[in-house]
Amino acid sequence: MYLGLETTLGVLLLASALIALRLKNLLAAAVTLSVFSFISALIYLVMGAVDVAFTEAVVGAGITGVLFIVVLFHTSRRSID
Amino acid sequence: MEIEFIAGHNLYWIISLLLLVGLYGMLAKRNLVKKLVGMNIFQTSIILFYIAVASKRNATVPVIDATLGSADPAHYINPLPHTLMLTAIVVSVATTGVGFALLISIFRRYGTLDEDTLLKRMR
Amino acid sequence: MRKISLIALVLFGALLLYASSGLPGHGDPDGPSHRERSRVGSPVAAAHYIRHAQGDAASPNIVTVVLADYRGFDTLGETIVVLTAGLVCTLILRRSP
Amino acid sequence: MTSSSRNPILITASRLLAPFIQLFALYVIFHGHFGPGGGFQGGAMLAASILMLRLSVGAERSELKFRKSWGTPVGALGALIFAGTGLLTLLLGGRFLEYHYLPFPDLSRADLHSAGILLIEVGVSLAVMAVLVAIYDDIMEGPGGN
Repeated sequence: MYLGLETTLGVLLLASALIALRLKNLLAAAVTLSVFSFISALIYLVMGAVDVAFTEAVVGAGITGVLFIVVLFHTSRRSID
Repeated sequence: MEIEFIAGHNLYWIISLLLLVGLYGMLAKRNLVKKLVGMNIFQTSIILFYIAVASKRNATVPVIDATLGSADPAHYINPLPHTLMLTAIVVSVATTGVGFALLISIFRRYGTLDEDTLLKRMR
Repeated sequence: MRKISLIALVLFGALLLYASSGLPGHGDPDGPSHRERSRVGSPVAAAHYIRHAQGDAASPNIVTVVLADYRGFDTLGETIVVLTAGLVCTLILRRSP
Repeated sequence: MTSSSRNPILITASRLLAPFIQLFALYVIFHGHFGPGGGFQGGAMLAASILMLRLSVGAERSELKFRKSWGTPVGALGALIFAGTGLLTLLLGGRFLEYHYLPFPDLSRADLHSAGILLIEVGVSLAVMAVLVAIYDDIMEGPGGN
């Protein structure tokens, strides 16, 4: 189908995963994880899984991001690595 | 290594690399929140693998179209991995919530989320 | 990062890349899970679901029918897992210190 | 972390948006037979709307929509609707979750299956919504919290 589009989005997904792991500011890492979820929802949509893309967009980008940020406000926001 | 093989398998290589990135985050990072980020990446790579296996060329989304009918299964993408992964995503966010609860409990008791400091203070 | 975990990571990655070369190509319509009959002749579930979903449950969305009708017991288990996760959160965080 | 913001734009916008999000979530739940959607997505959207209210207008006023003590009971009620549908078909002579034994008259076999799927989606959405909101409330309100 759209093999070129899938590969491009996959490279973007890898890049956002690496950025989320490398950032020392944990709040920025949580937001980058939301970006990661949105890109993975796009890949599911390109592959034709509409239900899974819908769930990932609602759950991964909405609720997981909110939970991450609330947890960071209750604990520490900096990481040393 | 012909071009068809690369075009058919490059997505699997990307998914393998993504799984390795998640595993690296869980093994090498010392902050526990970073470990949870790595676990999320790991889960996403596995879900992505299932959806990649389910996809089918020249087929449409698994909602029955009246003009296509349901006579020929070659017109629709395989719906079974979609079902399994749909529940897996919701279960994964619930289990991530359990991880957050453990994290907050650890922070209240020991005052840190760094793994080495935590192991020192637990001794 | 310790050296042994790095070695294990590299070996695991090599194993994954080697194993993925045996998979059918991405989007191949003749893959094992897309066929009508498996290699030993038994019917494959996905083709049966696509053929019979609308006639069995009067709903065009095959994913919903498989989720709640053909595999409803599976979904009951998943719901109970989600409920258990919520209960575990309550038990961990609202326990009196 | 302050539990409510003082910004009037945020408060007004979120209070204005929340009913529409909930309406769309109900549409997603009940239209799941014909398009993408279903209990899991609709429940997660309901939870997201309530979390938005919790974050913007504060815990006290958003408790008018969903109380903090309702998390576990509503989640258990959702799982009970699911299991109760299965037990009802079991009592009426069928097997577990065999929907065409449901006691709705004048419906064909396929329509009975459709009705059974709808009951189950409602149960799943209640359970998912209650559990996701309960996880947020537990994180915010544990002992020794703010």
